[in-house]
Amino acid sequence: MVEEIIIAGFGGQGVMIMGQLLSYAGMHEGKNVSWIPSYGPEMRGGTANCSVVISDEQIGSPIVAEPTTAIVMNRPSLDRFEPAVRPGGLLIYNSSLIDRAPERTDIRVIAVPANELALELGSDKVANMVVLGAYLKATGAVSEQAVRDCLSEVLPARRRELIPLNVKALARGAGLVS
Amino acid sequence: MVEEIIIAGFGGQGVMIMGQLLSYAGMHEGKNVSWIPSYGPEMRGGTANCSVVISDEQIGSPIVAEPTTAIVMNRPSLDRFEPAVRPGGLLIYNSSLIDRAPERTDIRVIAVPANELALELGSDKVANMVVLGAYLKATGAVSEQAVRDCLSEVLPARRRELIPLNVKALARGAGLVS
Amino acid sequence: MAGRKLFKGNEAVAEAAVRAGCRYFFGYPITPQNEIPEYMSRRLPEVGGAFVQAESEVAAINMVYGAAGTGARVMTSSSSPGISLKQEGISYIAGADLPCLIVNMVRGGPGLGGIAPAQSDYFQATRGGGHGDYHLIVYAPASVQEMVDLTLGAYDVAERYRMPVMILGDGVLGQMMEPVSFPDQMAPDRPAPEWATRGARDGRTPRLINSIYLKPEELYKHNLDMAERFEKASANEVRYEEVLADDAELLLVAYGTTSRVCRAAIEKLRERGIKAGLFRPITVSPFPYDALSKRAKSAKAVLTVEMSMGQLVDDVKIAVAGAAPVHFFGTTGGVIPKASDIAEYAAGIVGEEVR
Amino acid sequence: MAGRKLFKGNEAVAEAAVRAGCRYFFGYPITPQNEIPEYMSRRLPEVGGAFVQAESEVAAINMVYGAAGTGARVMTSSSSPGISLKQEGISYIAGADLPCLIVNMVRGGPGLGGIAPAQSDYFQATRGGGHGDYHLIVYAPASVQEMVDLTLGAYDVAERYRMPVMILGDGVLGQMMEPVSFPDQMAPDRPAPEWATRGARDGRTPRLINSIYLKPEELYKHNLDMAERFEKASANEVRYEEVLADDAELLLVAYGTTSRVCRAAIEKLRERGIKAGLFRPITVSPFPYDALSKRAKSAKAVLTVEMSMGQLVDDVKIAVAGAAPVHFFGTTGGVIPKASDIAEYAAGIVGEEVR
Amino acid sequence: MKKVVVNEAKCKGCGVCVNFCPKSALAMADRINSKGYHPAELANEAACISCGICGRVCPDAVIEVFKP
Amino acid sequence: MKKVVVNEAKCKGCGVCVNFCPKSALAMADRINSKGYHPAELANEAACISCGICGRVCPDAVIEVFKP
Amino acid sequence: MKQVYSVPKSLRPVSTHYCPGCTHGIIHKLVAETIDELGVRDRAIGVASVGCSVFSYDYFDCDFQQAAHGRAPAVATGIRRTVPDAVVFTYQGDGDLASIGTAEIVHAAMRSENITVVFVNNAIYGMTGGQMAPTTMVGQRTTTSPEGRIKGLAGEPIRVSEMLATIPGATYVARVSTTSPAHIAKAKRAIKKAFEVQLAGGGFSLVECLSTCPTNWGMSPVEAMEWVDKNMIPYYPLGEFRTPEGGQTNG
Amino acid sequence: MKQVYSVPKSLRPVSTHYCPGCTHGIIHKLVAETIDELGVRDRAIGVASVGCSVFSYDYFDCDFQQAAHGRAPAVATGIRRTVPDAVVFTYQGDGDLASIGTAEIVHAAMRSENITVVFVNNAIYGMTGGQMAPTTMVGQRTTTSPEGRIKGLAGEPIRVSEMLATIPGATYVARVSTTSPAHIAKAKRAIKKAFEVQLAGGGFSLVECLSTCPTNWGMSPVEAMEWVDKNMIPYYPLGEFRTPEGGQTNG
Ligand SMILES: Cc1ncc(C[n+]2csc(CCOP(=O)(O)OP(=O)(O)O)c2C)c(N)n1
Ligand SMILES: Cc1ncc(C[n+]2csc(CCOP(=O)(O)OP(=O)(O)O)c2C)c(N)n1
Ligand code: SF4
Ligand code: SF4
Ligand code: SF4
Ligand code: SF4
Ligand code: SF4
Ligand code: SF4
Ligand SMILES: [Mg+2]
Ligand SMILES: [Mg+2]
Repeated sequence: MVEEIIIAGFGGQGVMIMGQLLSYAGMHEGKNVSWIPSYGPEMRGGTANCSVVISDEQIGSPIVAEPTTAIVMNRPSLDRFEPAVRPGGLLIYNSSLIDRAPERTDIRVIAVPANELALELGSDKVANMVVLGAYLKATGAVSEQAVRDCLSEVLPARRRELIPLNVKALARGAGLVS
Repeated sequence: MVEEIIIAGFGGQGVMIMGQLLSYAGMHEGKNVSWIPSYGPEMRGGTANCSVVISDEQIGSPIVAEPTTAIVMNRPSLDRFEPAVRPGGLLIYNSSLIDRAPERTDIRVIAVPANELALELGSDKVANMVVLGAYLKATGAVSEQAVRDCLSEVLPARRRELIPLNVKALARGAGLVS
Repeated sequence: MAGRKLFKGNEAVAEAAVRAGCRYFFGYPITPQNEIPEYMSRRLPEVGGAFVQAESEVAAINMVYGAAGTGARVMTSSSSPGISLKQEGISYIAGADLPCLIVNMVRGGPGLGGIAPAQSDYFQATRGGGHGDYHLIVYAPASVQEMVDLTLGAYDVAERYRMPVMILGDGVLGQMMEPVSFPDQMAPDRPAPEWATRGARDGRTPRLINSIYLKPEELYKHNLDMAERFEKASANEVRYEEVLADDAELLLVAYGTTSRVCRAAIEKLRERGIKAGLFRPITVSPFPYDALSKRAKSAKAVLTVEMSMGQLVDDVKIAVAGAAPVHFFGTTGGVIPKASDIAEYAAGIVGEEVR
Repeated sequence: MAGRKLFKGNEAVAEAAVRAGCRYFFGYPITPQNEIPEYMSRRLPEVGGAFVQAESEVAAINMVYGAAGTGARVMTSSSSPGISLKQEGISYIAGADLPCLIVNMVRGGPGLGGIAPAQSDYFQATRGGGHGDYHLIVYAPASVQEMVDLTLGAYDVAERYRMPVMILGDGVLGQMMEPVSFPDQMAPDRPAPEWATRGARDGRTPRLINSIYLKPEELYKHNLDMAERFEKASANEVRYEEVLADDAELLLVAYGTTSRVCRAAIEKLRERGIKAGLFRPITVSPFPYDALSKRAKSAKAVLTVEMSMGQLVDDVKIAVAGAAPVHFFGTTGGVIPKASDIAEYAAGIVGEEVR
Repeated sequence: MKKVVVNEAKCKGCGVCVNFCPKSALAMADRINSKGYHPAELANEAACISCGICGRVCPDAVIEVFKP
Repeated sequence: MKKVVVNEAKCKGCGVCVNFCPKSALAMADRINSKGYHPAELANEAACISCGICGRVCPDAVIEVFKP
Repeated sequence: MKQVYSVPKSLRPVSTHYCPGCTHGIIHKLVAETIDELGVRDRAIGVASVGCSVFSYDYFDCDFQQAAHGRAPAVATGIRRTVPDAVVFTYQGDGDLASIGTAEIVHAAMRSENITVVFVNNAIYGMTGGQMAPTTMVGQRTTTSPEGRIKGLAGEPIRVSEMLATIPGATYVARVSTTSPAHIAKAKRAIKKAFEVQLAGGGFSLVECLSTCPTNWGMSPVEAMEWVDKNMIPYYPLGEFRTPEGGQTNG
Repeated sequence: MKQVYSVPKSLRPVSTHYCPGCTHGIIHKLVAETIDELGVRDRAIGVASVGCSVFSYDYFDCDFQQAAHGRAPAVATGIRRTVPDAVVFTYQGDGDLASIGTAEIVHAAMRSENITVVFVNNAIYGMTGGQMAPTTMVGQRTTTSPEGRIKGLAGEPIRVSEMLATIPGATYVARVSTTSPAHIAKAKRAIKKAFEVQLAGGGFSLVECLSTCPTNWGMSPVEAMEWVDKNMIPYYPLGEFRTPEGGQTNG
């Protein structure tokens, strides 16, 4: 199995951490992984994305041009990455912030009202985890347990107390996907 | 005719000006000329030399490796350039300052007691002109008149009053050569 | 080797340098390699070394000169504009026969350019952006683990040939995370080399670190000596990798990040029935001319792929020497070529020349 | 053209620049080119221009950037270590599409090296010692008169292609005196170019001189545009000279000072009955690949001669592309090769390969 | 027209204007602009003395101030 | 031994020692050394007070001074 | 209604890329107001440096050149010498001016180049993500001084204005702050005076503006302003260090 | 007979390439005497710069590195950080230190690198044949200021010691002359004190030595010394500009 994922959104939406979590979890499951960030010029705000490859085999190219999955957290990212998804691939979008529906019909599309759901759980800071939960459930790229185990590795020390909330958010997202 | 000359000595002995005079004179006679200086690291003192080519044809290489004439004003220059002179060529040396006779037998050798002769004329500053006079007479590379005409072009303004003395020195040197 | 850890390329190269004995880092911030100085500012004090943020890249490389001259294992890192500023200093370090480690995480140029990954400093790295006849040993890793492995050996190589070693990465290699393993042990302490200037103690004759030779004959001799050492490095240190090259009719040549995209392109080409293979120089200086020359003889066409307007292609042409047509596919300015575009272009060549 | 005058190469290039319209000089002293700034410090005030001795080569090249950005005809000169320091700035000037004139009177390197003439900055000049995908137009004159002639046209070329022009000389060319003639007239005044930043007067939109393109696609586009302009220069501006090349079985390739020694060597070879000829690139960037490639086809062997450990030889190999064996004869560190040594070496090759 | 006109779309919600308003006439709005920031707004126009301070301190040149 | 020993071969004939000798005990010699310079010499040893100044001012470390 | 504060015309009506509350924006406005008030927009040539203000050319509505890191004073010199009636100013950060560009600023001052330098001292390298600058306070944590700047290793911060004030050619040198309405008003006066010195042909003028970097300092914009007042101003006293009249009002 | 003046041991018994009467030689002797007296020859590491003193490594009998033009303080920093008990000094001309190397000297002072800088100010570029230096006097003719340095174009000369004395890390800064026995004696004390500061771990020390260049000034050695006294000392006052004790004795 090779999963090639692009995760994109505003700076501050936690897209880099989503990718790192996936990578750590993949590595702990004995898979080959790679994670590549891409930033705009802004120090704060602006858009950012990361590419993650999770593979049972050695990874040829860590560069993701045609993702098997694109996770988009805001409108500009949807506009940019929807066309790139590989036919038959997956597109997950944050329907809380994105005001249009995807147009592709040759791919699977999952809408996650991430900010609303996260706020329901207590903080919209975990919107990214809700989306990640949905992704994990939809693809099984890595196990939710592996991701949970990696939370403490990835979150900065000052946010460790939020781990239970993150775990809840993952589950909430997973619950969305049948 | 192609004359390829190397003129070498201590900094301060006026070897650069000898070369420049030859070049100007050659140019004014309608010949092709080139002049290349070579300095040591010292600002004052140290050794220096220049290469001059005077030719009726277009000059191929201005670099002189095997001079037709070497003019050496001090001992280190004799040691360095005596072996380089082309067989059949000419070596002129300042016997006032050089304590050994040249060894080559396949070339023409002219000894010029330049400092003594120059002092006789009034200043050892024109030792170089005595040697140059000898060279002109020996080779006819350019005419003595042409060199005289160029003195004012080459001498720095503050030394223009020395032109008559220089002219005398040229003649004195010429007088040495039969 | 301990277990695998997920490391950013920049931090991995820094940690690898420390394990290889690097104790001194002199550098100046520039994207996309800031994690290297940042990591070193935390790490070196832990191992009894020193981190100095220099006032500029010019100062940094000259601090490297001074520290390398004392026999220390020392490092600097930067990205394209900063590496340009270091050219005089690199020329001095090479001219003074000093070993050291220089990392360039290349970004798009020229000028201020951009901060996205590029390979447009290939000429500068392999041809000497500085003045004079000198060479660096330049490694072009293609993964974080390879960056670690090459860095671990870099000082030994630099000291063996007494010339700087450069790791030529790019924004992707510096920023990406991949699992890596490091050796458990630090490189053992070694005595100061016999040319190091650390004070003329115990009555030994004073030593000199120098690159000036005012007598042309002496500079000539020194340069010949440098060239001889580089010749030796060419004989012993050249490294490359071949992928499906044995039967390749179309030989792709690429290094670093681009070589990984080429792997994907080759897969696509093979799926389409085109016998494509990859020749990947790992040392881009000394360049594996002989190996590529040999390999090119069995290919019908060669395709150089790089993130630049065409620089590696010169070395490929020199190696191939007319044995096969040399094609070029490049992207520049921070654009990473797509495997599908490479495959498409390659298929076009095959249409023309291989079939 | 007025009558011939005996001029030092350095002063001749300076005067030629003034005749070509140069009014601003920014530089820093370094041997063997000091006569250029010294001449300019006297000459430019006479013609209403300005001479600034900068605090360093780095500052000088950035002053050139600023002045060139206002559309002025501007110049700097230096020698090897100083040119290394200018690499970042040159990359910026190229990246900002600015015309200017840069003179490098090459001395022996690397490092502080020596002050004698050398050709060991060929790679730096032709491959871009700075970072990123850019090119300079580089002239390699072989006489003082040619230095004058090329300089007289340099600004027109630089402005046509909007890229810096470099005169690649050496210590011999800078220091030697030869008779030269200059045009009587100064280049006519020209209006400021339409991209120059001189203040957004009369309501025009503000302009920007810039080399940053943070979006990779935009930098890519800009670099393609630069490459296209260099392509055009390659089509229109390539210059070379051939001497006795028509029937040459042994083709010498050399530029600048070395090419003149090669003339003497060829004479010696012809005297010995060996059909030797010379191919002399005048533009070393763009390099006359096509012309040399064509010429090499009728030769049995090619011999590159240069005052370096082998740099021009790369371009010769690329051009010859296996059509004939490419040999190399080099001296470095300030040693000028002897015509007799070249002839001897060449005769050896002929023994092996031509006969 | 209000005494203080905030170009909401450009506001980065930094709060500097609110901090320096001598009359506490400004506040951050609950709504979010297209950039994702809560813009400043003139919450208490009556209190505003049109001193212009908010305009002068705003780093993003977002505020214009008028005097009736 | 003289009070002032000049290493003639190294002397560059600059005249600095002569200038600063408080007793005018030094002078430039007529002879020329192998470098082509007229070296300094202790022309008037009796006048010399062994003050050491000439040694200290000589840029070429050519002079050593002794006191009887 | 009468407009009592309006946005300066020499500033383009675009959004900047600066972080929320970053005082680079305030300084931009002051420079633009000065250009407006002196009526020199059509002969102003700005020189942008490398740092967070690299894109300042997009914000000012006048001719611009973008200079290599630290070299803005050299670029400005090139412009100055070729366009005699231009109004030339550089806009430089503290990494740019006080670190890599030290030689260029010192020598522009020495030559008394008739240019105006707007020097933004935020005690950090903003654009590259918060590394230590020469102006970083002792004890201040940055990404390359993780334990805080250590005096024994990295020295004490450099006071650029005081240093440049020793140079005869530095005609006008002042340090201002941007952290309160009163400071901003003074800053405006200093910047305007600096441009006026240039317009009068007086030579080199420089205004050092203490500025915030909320993002890399890890503070809210208002906290960051308070931090300047509390920590920076005591070490970096405000005032005029040299004036054309010879006066000095710092302390 | 008792020897009252002997040539310092840390100086090799070779002929230098300096021009007759050039005071570089005097300064070499003072540095060598200091090394002798402090007994640190075997842990001294000198850094030669680019200028007439480039070959100083041939004259001092201790370990040396030759640094790129202007970068001696950076090279010294590299040495300093790697050999803790070394005695590290640079020997730099005014072109080297005050022009191209401005950033390096300022920042070595800022970091208070524990090194000693011997700064030879002869108001000219000696080695390259007499071009204008930043320290060249207004009106002084050089090969690049053929009409004399013009204040309006090239500014007034830079006073390095005064400038560096504003930097907290510059522990000891003094200016001395080499143009009379009395000046030389004071110069010796300053150089020794500078080394002593380093030996005590006190940080950055620098001694600016006014020096002659008879060759490029076109004067006899003695005339050149008089020219320093008459023209340079009034502009470049002698004295201590910073001492570890905080004192200052210039004026
Ligand atoms: C030669 C070179 N070195 C380094 C950099 C990277 N760089 C970009 S901005 C910057 C620092 C900017 O800091 P500062 O000048 O203080 O401006 P701020 O962002 O804080 O406003 C650096 C080091 C570069 N672009 N070029
Ligand atoms: C990068 C570089 N630029 C320029 C030079 C040429 N250069 C050699 S010495 C020198 C000036 C030396 O002057 P100074 O430092 O005052 O020393 P002095 O000779 O007067 O003692 C210069 C510019 C060089 N070697 N390297
Ligand atoms: S104008 Fe003055 S009072 Fe009114 S909102 Fe702004 S700051 Fe407050
Ligand atoms: S100061 Fe400006 S940007 Fe900040 S909140 Fe107020 S209006 Fe918005
Ligand atoms: S020791 Fe004193 S008195 Fe004697 S010669 Fe020397 S300077 Fe003159
Ligand atoms: S000072 Fe020294 S070099 Fe000069 S004349 Fe006297 S002894 Fe000779
Ligand atoms: S990083 Fe700092 S200096 Fe840069 S824009 Fe953000 S707050 Fe301002
Ligand atoms: S050129 Fe000047 S500084 Fe250099 S050695 Fe000669 S006199 Fe001394
Ligand atoms: Mg800053
Ligand atoms: Mg000097």
